[in-house]
Amino acid sequence: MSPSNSPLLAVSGLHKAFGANQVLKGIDFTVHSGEVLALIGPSGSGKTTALRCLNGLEIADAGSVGFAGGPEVSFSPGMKPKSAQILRNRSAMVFQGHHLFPHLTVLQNVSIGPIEVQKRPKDQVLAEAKKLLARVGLEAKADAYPNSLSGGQQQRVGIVRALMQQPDLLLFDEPTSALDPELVGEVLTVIKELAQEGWSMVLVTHELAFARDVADTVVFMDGGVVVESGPAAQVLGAPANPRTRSFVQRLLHPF
Amino acid sequence: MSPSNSPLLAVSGLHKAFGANQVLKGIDFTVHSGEVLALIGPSGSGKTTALRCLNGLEIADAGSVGFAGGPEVSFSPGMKPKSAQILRNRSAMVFQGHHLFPHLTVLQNVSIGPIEVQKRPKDQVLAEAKKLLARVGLEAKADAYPNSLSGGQQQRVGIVRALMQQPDLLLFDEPTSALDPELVGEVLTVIKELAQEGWSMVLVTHELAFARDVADTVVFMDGGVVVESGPAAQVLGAPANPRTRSFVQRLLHPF
Amino acid sequence: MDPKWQLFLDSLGPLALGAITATIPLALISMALGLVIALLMALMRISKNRVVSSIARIYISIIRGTPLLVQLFVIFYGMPSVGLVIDPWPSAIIAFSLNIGGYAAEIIRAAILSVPQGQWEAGYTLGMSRTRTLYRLILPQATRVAVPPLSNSFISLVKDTSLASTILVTEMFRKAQEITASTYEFLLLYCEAAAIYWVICLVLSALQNSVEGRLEKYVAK
Amino acid sequence: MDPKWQLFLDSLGPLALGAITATIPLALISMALGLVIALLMALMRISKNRVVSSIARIYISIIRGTPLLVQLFVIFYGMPSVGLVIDPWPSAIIAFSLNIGGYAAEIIRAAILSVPQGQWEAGYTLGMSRTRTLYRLILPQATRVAVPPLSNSFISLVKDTSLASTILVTEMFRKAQEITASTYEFLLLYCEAAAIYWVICLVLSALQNSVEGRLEKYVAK
Amino acid sequence: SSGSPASPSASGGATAETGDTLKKVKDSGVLTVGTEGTYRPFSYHEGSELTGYDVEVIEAVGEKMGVEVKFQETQWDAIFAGLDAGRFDVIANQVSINPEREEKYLFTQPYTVSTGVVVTKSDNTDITSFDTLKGKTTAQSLTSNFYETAKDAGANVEPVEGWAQSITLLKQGRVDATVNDKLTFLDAQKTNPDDSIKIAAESEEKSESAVALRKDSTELAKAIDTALDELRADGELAKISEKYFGEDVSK
Ligand SMILES: Nc1ncnc2c1ncn2[C@@H]1O[C@H](COP(=O)(O)OP(=O)(O)OP(=O)(O)O)[C@@H](O)[C@H]1O
Ligand SMILES: Nc1ncnc2c1ncn2[C@@H]1O[C@H](COP(=O)(O)OP(=O)(O)OP(=O)(O)O)[C@@H](O)[C@H]1O
Ligand SMILES: [Mg+2]
Ligand SMILES: [Mg+2]
Repeated sequence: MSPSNSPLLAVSGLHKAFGANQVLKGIDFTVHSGEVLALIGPSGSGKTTALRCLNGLEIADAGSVGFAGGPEVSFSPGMKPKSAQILRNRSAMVFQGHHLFPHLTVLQNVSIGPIEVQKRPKDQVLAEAKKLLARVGLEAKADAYPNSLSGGQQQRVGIVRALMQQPDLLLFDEPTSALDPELVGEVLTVIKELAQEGWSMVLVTHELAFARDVADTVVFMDGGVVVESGPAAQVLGAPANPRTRSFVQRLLHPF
Repeated sequence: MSPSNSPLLAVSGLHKAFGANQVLKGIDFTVHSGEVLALIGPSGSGKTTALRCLNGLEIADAGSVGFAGGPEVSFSPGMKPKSAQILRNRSAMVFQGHHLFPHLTVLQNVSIGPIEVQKRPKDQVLAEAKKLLARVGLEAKADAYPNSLSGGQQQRVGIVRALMQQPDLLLFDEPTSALDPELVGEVLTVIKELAQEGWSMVLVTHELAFARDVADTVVFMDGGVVVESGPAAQVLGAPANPRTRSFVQRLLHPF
Repeated sequence: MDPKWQLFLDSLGPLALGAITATIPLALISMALGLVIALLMALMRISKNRVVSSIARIYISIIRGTPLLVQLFVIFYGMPSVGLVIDPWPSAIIAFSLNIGGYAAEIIRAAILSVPQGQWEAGYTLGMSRTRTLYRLILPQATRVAVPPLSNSFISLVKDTSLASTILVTEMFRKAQEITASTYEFLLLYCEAAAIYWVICLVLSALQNSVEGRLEKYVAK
Repeated sequence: MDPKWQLFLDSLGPLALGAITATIPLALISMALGLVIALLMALMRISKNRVVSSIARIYISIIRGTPLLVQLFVIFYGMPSVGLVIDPWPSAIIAFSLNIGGYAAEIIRAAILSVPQGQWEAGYTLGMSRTRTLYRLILPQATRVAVPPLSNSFISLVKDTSLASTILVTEMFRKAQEITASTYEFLLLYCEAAAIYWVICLVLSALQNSVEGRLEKYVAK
Repeated sequence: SSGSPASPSASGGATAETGDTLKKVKDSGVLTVGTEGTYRPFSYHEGSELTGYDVEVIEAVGEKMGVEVKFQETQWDAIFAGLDAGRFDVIANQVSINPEREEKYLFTQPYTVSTGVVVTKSDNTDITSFDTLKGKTTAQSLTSNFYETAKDAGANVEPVEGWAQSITLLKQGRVDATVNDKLTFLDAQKTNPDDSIKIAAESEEKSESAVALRKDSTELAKAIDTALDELRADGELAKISEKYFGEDVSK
């Protein structure tokens, strides 16, 4: 996958504090169309917070998030959450805990956004939903409720829900960390296929082996700054920074 | 570690059903003194249930659990839970979700059993507790409450609580599966050290790499029966049974 | 036949009639209106606007902190002094609705807060507004959490309707008092009324269980 | 000075005295005894013995399904017919305690059930008995969960003590009625009593918040 | 201790209604009457029908005045408040005339004259007069006239809701006596003959009950007085009284 020259997403100078806790201290990176970027780093380093800023779920204190062809959002303190909402037209989020709606069927879960918010024609949306559910092996579960699914199935529905938004960029926040080890594979496989199909994505993950396999670029964050970034093979295989090195070591060889 | 000839623990013919769900269909294995036995298998195969029977937390429908030098407990339907309690004098359990007592300090958590149940002298118990806490790197946390600890620290306290019981056998039920990936290492390291010191243990785990490293024996369960068991290197490296092979493959190479 | 037993049987009809024509409709109507008020107050209470949320907080505090009897009296006997003469039934319904509004507001608020924050965010990330998220995603899930405490409130309300007798509404308890007045058997009559309340409550509890069962799927697991 | 205002001021003393000498002690004593009954009933209710748990279930159902007024009357006016003549104060305390016992039993039961099953098992695996686990491990954690609903029950109880006036206990509300009887200013007096109830409730709510804060560490996270 | 009421004049008048009540009654053709509906034999229910001596008297008054009588039932606690608030035009519920009430309300001529009686258990021998109530415990309805009577006699008064509770307490031995209207006692004995209680003493002075109105309803009061006069004259009042008490208690 070869990133083009003008980036799909440009993130620059993101700052964010929760009270006295300065979580992001100036985060910059870009994602080109078709690129898979893995965001890694210790717990509490601000990965989730950064990802949420890309989707307008979190309002940064400073910095900007810009998509090719617009919108570009420049954050400022006291900014209205509304102003960041336009970012949601370009990217879609897959949460760690899937956050499916328990009172809606699988089909309703994945089609409620396109039908009620994007106001796309219902027939068309449902047809597309069924196609995508089949694509992740869940055609038989369209009318089931989320609670009756396994964790891996739930997460795959979460991915379909994001795809149904027809985003330019997929955002994943540790999509497999809440899963039984055996169920991790089925979700990673779907993500890998999406990457191979050319989807652009930002993937927060602790599965370093997976990142090495599917990511083009790896960004290592620690203490609210980007410590190191570069091609996956280099950052994970031969980290330049000692903090990166120790982190990668700890995850790949825990004992 | 070379297992002696007369086993420390002999489990034979364990059966257990929950309603119509026959979870254990005749489980047999032995643990020799100083042996580390890893119990692996798909979710729902009955690993936790089997482990709980060893500790008398679950009353099996049939079969027996016997410790060298007694007690031996033969399960029968309608048996009083009390009759299995004596098993708790021989083994100690470390839970997946640690289950520390949130209203007690770390020191109280690890000493409440020896002081209130085993009626050992308080001074002696507290001194031992402090020694063991220091041993897992938590001497500074003796007076902290569990909620203020990280997941890895909580699980290490859980291990100390089990050690304080002075058991002959340690039981671990997926001790790291609820932890942040980065915190897994600190707990596995403690377990590995205990194994090296010669503790006998039964370890339910999904961390196959770890099992290969520390376990003497691996028992693979599926659908309530032991499908394959043997030396760790053989079961994990060259599984004989196709079900074992597919399971091991799925966990070691998820995508 | 024992005359007490005879009186018991004779009274059953009038009491049941009072329950059917007054106690139950009064409770049902007040509960329905009260839930509307409660929802409004719960939303005001979780609003980020300090003034709005303070108004709701004070309202809830007063309703919960003062006796229902006084609330009834203020509306029925007190309002005329500001020129508002309200008939007994409307007075009772207003008072009970306002009362349920205060109690249920806290229940609904807690239920809304019990829905995981992630559900809000999942709605937002689909492009939904706060309002749409609330109505399409949060409230349906909050309902399941709110049903048990709300039906407790409803059960209390059924019994509290007896206070309406003090403002001229002839409901079941008032019927019991009337019969007492001519027979002097107040203990028998009150116990008989209590038994009918109990039956109503048992029926309501059974209903609650079935509603809860049906809402079971609404809970995130 | 406006005579109503004068009456308000003149009544403040007697009402406050009524609150301090009757309303508050009545509520406190009944709450304490009620909690003991409630704990017992909650434990019976979760017992595996069918008979024991049924007894508790019926008790709770009757208490919650019938009006408190009737419960008071049965104890005060009804017990003498089986040879038990109980004085007003003890009658009131018995009735209120039994009443709180029923309501709080459900709260305590829910709180016990809300403590994760793993806490019981952690106790068992240390060799503790069911009883020791309950007292040393489960109840301390359940307390934190039970405090908010229990203090709601207590607040209701404070207001409900006004019913004691019907069985000859002279508490605050009775005082208000006595003053009303000679001045006919019942709306003013009732509102004044309501205001005092409100103040008591505000104080109790503040206490609740501080207790909750202190119990915060008891919650598993 | 018939202490003077704390606010003699403040709210005696109508809060909501001013002007001539009579005109309003005549214009609407309806006289609204407040009554308890739970005070036998004066105002109570027979089946679902409101009936009783006071009820029939005021209905007869309405007939003489050519207006329809509509009843509003309310408990005694709130009955004067209902009158103040204009919820009804008059009270017909054995309101006995006393100086305190006269300061705040207007009364018509009395239509019941009765006496207070001390009721005790039949085997009681130490209560023989109102004076012997001193130091004894009596059960009284807080809002009735006899509350003050018993207090003035030096009794410890336990306030209760009504006759039924008073008698229950008396029979349970929790109080020594109850002071009440003789007519109530007679009616209770008629309904529920009970020889375990008796009249131990009867008061010298008569208590008189009348229709109570707001202070500003002078015209209406006159009209009712006129109607009562007519009812006396044609024997109607006596007839109603005979029906309930077997004698004429209207004078
Ligand atoms: N809404 C919030 N309010 C206050 N603090 C917050 C909030 N969200 C995150 N934080 C804090 O910000 C810091 C970074 O959190 P974040 O979730 O972004 O880290 P992370 O890198 O995603 O960690 P993990 O690997 O554990 O998911 C943490 O210290 C966290 O406590
Ligand atoms: N207390 C119980 N009541 C009813 N069914 C139970 C109970 N405990 C376990 N089961 C059922 O028994 C089966 C085996 O459960 P168990 O927890 O032993 O599996 P496991 O191998 O430990 O799985 P995992 O890897 O997910 O922990 C499952 O189907 C489970 O639903
Ligand atoms: Mg995160
Ligand atoms: Mg398990």
